[in-house]
Amino acid sequence: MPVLNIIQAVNDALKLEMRRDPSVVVLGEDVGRFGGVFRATTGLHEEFGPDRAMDTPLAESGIIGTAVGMALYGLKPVPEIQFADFIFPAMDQIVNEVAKYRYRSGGQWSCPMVIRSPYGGGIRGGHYHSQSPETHFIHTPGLKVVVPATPEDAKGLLTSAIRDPDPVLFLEPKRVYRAARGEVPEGEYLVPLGKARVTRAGHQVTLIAWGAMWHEADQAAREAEAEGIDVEVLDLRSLQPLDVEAIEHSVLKTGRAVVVHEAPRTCGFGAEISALIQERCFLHLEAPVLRVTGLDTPFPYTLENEYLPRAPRILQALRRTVTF
Amino acid sequence: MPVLNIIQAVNDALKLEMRRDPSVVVLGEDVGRFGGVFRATTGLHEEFGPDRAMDTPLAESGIIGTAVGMALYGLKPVPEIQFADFIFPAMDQIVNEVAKYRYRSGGQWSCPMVIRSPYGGGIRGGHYHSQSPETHFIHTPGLKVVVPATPEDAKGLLTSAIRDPDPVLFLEPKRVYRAARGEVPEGEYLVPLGKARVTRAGHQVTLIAWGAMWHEADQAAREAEAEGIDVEVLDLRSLQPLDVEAIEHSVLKTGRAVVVHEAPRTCGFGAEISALIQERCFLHLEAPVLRVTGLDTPFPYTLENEYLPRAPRILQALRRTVTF
Amino acid sequence: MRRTTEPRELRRRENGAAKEAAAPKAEAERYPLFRLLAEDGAGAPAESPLADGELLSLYRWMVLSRQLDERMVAMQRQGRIGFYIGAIGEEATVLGTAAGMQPGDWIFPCYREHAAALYRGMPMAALFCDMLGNAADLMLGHQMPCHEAWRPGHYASISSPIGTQIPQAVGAAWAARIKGEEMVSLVYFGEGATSSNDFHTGLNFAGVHKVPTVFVCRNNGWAISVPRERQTASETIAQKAVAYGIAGERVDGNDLLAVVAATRRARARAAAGEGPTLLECVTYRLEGHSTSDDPKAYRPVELVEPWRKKDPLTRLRRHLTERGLLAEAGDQKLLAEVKEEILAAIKQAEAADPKPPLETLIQGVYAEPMWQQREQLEEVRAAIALDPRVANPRHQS
Amino acid sequence: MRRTTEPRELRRRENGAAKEAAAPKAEAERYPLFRLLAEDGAGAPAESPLADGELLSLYRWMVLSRQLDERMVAMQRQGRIGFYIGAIGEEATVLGTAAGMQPGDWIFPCYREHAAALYRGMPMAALFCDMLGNAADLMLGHQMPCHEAWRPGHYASISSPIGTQIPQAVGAAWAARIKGEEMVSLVYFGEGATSSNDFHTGLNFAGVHKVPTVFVCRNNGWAISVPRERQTASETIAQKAVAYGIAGERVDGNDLLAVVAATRRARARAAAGEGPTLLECVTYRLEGHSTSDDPKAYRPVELVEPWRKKDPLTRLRRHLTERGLLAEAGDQKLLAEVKEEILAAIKQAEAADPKPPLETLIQGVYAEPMWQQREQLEEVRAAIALDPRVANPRHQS
Ligand SMILES: Cc1ncc(C[n+]2csc(CCOP(=O)(O)OP(=O)(O)O)c2C)c(N)n1
Ligand SMILES: Cc1ncc(C[n+]2csc(CCOP(=O)(O)OP(=O)(O)O)c2C)c(N)n1
Ligand SMILES: [Mg+2]
Ligand SMILES: [Mg+2]
Repeated sequence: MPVLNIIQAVNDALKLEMRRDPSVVVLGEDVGRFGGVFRATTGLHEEFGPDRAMDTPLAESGIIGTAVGMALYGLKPVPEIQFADFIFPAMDQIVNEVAKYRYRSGGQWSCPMVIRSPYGGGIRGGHYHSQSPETHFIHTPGLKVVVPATPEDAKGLLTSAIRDPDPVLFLEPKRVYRAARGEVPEGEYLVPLGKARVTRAGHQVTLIAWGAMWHEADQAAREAEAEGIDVEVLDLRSLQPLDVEAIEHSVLKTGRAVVVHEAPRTCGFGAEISALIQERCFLHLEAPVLRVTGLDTPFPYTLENEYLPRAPRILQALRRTVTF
Repeated sequence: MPVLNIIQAVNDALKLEMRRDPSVVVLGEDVGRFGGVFRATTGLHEEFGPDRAMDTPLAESGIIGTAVGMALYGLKPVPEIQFADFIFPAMDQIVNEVAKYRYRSGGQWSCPMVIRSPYGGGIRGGHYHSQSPETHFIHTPGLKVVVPATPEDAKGLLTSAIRDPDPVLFLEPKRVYRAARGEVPEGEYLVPLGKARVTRAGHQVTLIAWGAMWHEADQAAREAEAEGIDVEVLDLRSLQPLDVEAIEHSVLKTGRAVVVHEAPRTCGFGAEISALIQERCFLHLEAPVLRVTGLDTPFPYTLENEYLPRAPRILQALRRTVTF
Repeated sequence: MRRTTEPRELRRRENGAAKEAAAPKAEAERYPLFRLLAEDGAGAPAESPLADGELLSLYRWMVLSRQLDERMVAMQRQGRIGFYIGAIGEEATVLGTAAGMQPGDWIFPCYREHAAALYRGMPMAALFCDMLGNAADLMLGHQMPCHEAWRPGHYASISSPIGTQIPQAVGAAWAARIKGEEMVSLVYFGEGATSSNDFHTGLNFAGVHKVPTVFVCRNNGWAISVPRERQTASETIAQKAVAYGIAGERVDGNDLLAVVAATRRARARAAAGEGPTLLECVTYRLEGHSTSDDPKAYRPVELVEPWRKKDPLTRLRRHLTERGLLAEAGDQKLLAEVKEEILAAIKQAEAADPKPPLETLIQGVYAEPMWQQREQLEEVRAAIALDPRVANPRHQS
Repeated sequence: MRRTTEPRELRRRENGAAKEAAAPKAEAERYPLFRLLAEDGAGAPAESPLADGELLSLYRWMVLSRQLDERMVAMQRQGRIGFYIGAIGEEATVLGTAAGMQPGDWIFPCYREHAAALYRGMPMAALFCDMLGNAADLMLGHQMPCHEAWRPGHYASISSPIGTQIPQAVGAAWAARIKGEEMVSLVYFGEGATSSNDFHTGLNFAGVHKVPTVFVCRNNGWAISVPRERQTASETIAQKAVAYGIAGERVDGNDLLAVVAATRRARARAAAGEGPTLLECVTYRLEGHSTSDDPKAYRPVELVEPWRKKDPLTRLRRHLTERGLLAEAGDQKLLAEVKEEILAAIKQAEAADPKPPLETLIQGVYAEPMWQQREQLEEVRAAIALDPRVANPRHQS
């Protein structure tokens, strides 16, 4: 199997799906002739032409707004938002239109699309090139939210997202865009949405993460093992639909949980997971569910390592949890 | 003391603050000559003229965008968003500009303003006139989020919000805009931000709500009392800053908690409260923190009563909690 | 602080809003008002784009639209429906544009174009079920009244947020071109919506990619309480086309003939690959914004009176009479028929169960409900079983 | 599906982007390019808005801007700063507009106008501290390089999202008018930003309320990889003013004299209560978008060459020389001085501690930190105490 990074895996999935299904189109700022500022859409313009790999004017609301119309008309648009920080001009189209179109028309219409966007910090981007806005979209019924951590999942999940009948926000962990490399199956490859991945089995504490922070969680778990702490690591992969069974299953076993995310803590997805765990595993919990997260501040520039919930902080939380 | 409804109390606070401080201005769609579609700004245009009670073109992004500039220049703008459902076109200005202006300039600048907006359901408004979007803004560091439940608090909290050095989203419970009537102190009246109100003392279970749902919580608590369940009711009033001490204090006493909100459950503010309670009161909890909330769907039109977490459903949750 | 620094010109412009023929300025000259039929409907039109039968049929649609609006407002007052927003005074704009398109073209409505939904084949009873949000509502009781969708007639779903449909209409027509299909989309919006983000991006995207869309601005003079003069300083709406390098045209929106002719022109340009057109239809909102609104609070009746004289229905009726297509008796008969049709449809709609089944709470959120929706539906069902007040509007003891 | 249905004209327009003098169309004629100095700087200008001293001083600012950009790019390549975005080729636009305003006027920058910050009195070392995000950074290390703010010079805070500053500039000038103060705001943005929501609302609000703002579009031909032709179908940017009923003007952005004169005109109109102006400065982005960008991947060098010949610095230098204000020796001396000034400031900036103190993590989020920020800061502090890797870029064992 070829070894790819996440950008290459995304590109591979797009190319294969565009070959397979003529209704799949990509659009966005710089995605056409140039192939995207991260080069995720490289080669699509050449292979599929300007009608299927479209440069748009600089307006996220227009990108998503026109994508809605395309989806209604039977295309499967895969719009790119250049950085997740720049998704907010399109918020109205996403929250009030994309998410509600099927519901409000009583199922007469739907507008499935995959909104791709690099998210997250750790690349010296400051607060306008580092945000993790997943909460906004998980809190918007009608949307699905998917975040791969590895090249293999990037390909498999993106393929599934493109074939999904619902609109999906596909957040790509740009911190490990190139750094995360791995074997990726050639040709058609699907990973179902809504299934978490147990990346390490353990009995003492459940460590829940996704995207770029899964790599930190994984490292923390390895360091914890060296200290004799036996950690089960879950990579959620899809935040909505959420594999709550996998979480329950693991926590019922371990009785302890730590959840990690980059976004600010307050009302981050960690809160929801914490709430769900205590609702569903209350009598089995031996320690409070801990959250290792970004701070309730914008994402800083210089002190971004202090801000990010990286392995050393996760390790400390694991220690605190098992000794509670 | 005069008896006012919430609209009148809001109007009273605006009028007094505009008299007191010439830098306070209101702006928005229909807020000037007409006095607002809910009439909350009635009389301001007459008394203060078109320079301080301004009709704007139909663009929420422009309303907030220009308000930023006004605030930078030393005015204290109080923009109105006609319905909270229509705040999303302004999302970029709010999340990326208003919330981050002080932080990003290292405190050289700030742009305090009070964004007023009626929110919530129960008025046969369907999903475009019923949303409760507080999560989006609580999750945005740099913003404060305030929600009064009573006319008295509407006046006192709005006055404090206008004098606050930080930007505040002031969500007004339109379901009880006119129905909630009560005595309101005349003249200058402030209620500090960040202090919850214990509206009923009790020992068995803590019931947490705000805004329109506080009225439902209050009724549920009264019905519960009739059944011999002793409920302590908290009206949070301000979601950010959050009076976590009041919550802790109550739950350490009761060992049980139920939280109520209209917004969809997943990633609603109830999740954050639930997470905070189990982080801070873990060893004192005798039952899982329950959430009685809107569904993870858009807000429906016909079945809105089934959707809203009203007193009968809250009562059932109280029963479940005390018998856990 | 100075008492009033609001620009004098703004106040002047506004006060002058009633006066019709302000001295035309440069842009207004570049975008003259296209009109075929005299303002009072008298005399022969400059040109007549419609055959007699089409003309009579469209007149009937306009009468139906007016009757529909009046009946619905009455029903709202009676508490039989929750809300209504209609097109009284704007019938020629709505039906003329709808009639100027081809049947395969897609329509993206704003919220006043219910007559266009019917014109596109939506059964009237289905429309009323939407007004009622009942068990037979195609929208499953999910939306407020007046937010209908009718897919078989290529009539897209209405949403309340202003302007959102504009780029969507562009996307659909763009998609059709990509697929090699000759479809032109038409999108409705008010002059207030020209201030929205989505107006800007919709027209700009369409301009760059020469997308075949007809942008119909129903310039009815008001956005709730805000008059056009406070909405934009541009003298006309049509001239906004200049910003996007596209065609703009200003048409008398109360002149059915002119509206049909201008729409056909715009459609032909679009289909020929010559790009989109911004069509400003100058008309007037004769009534309140909706049943929630009483315009007396902000709009002097003197402003409205001149426009009542320009009622598009009266104007067309006179033309039809002069053209020998309609006699008093025939008109009465047509009116009676239309009323009958509406009453029958209301009766049919009101026969359905007023509440959609509980499952509709979670239908259409996703293609398939997720565990959250399923669990929450069961929670509500169980709660109702325990206490029927859960489902009742009034639950207070 | 058809292979390529993209409008032929779009491709044609784009391919023709290199050709300079396309047949002027209607709008371009209405918005002719205002120019005072010949393209090669030769001969006497049509008019000369600047006294000799001002002219020389602005020339020095332009040289400084160029030197600054070149030095910063070099430092980024050396890994001494993380990112840079400059104005090479656009110096006449940036400094001409800045110089055309009054000292009390407020400037709302985009992200290429660092020279305007310095012109407004920001100490150069302070600018470099922002580039470094160090302990002496006025922005407390919160922002990426090139996102400076300088309140004493009425130079607002830069943010990355495109267009947001536009309505903000309008709000500030509107506030000044309300307060009865004569302040005109100036706002910078690229031609790409004209597609943004905020461009539309900013200009529309300003038009309706006749707000004294000068909108400066640096039309540098590119928005990262997207050429102007794909950004909007309007022939000029200036004509977009028509949509808002405001003044529009097109000026040669590489002609310092013309830019100063046009800015003064626009400012005077604004101050006289005649409303805002959209000033299109036609210039060119000679280099990559930023240090993160390599334009070779999307921009043929042939497109750039003609513009190199129109370098605003060379052009002005020739004018100064012909005017007898500058000799070769003087120019060399000036260059050396400027370089020295920059190096000294860099040295000063680099002397500060590279990391701001930990407390800056929570400073400026609110006027006073709330309990969440305070608790979380302590968490991080405690975590670092336990394991210093928490604060280190590389923590992998
Ligand atoms: C984004 C948004 N903001 C505000 C509103 C409230 N609102 C509903 S209709 C309306 C006025 C619309 O005026 P116009 O576009 O001229 O259409 P008309 O009603 O005159 O047909 C407003 C402000 C809304 N629906 N959506
Ligand atoms: C809302 C938003 N979308 C996308 C971006 C990414 N981006 C940064 S600069 C840029 C191009 C801007 O072009 P233009 O406005 O012409 O300014 P220039 O860089 O040419 O000065 C883009 C797309 C952004 N910063 N903000
Ligand atoms: Mg209107
Ligand atoms: Mg540019």
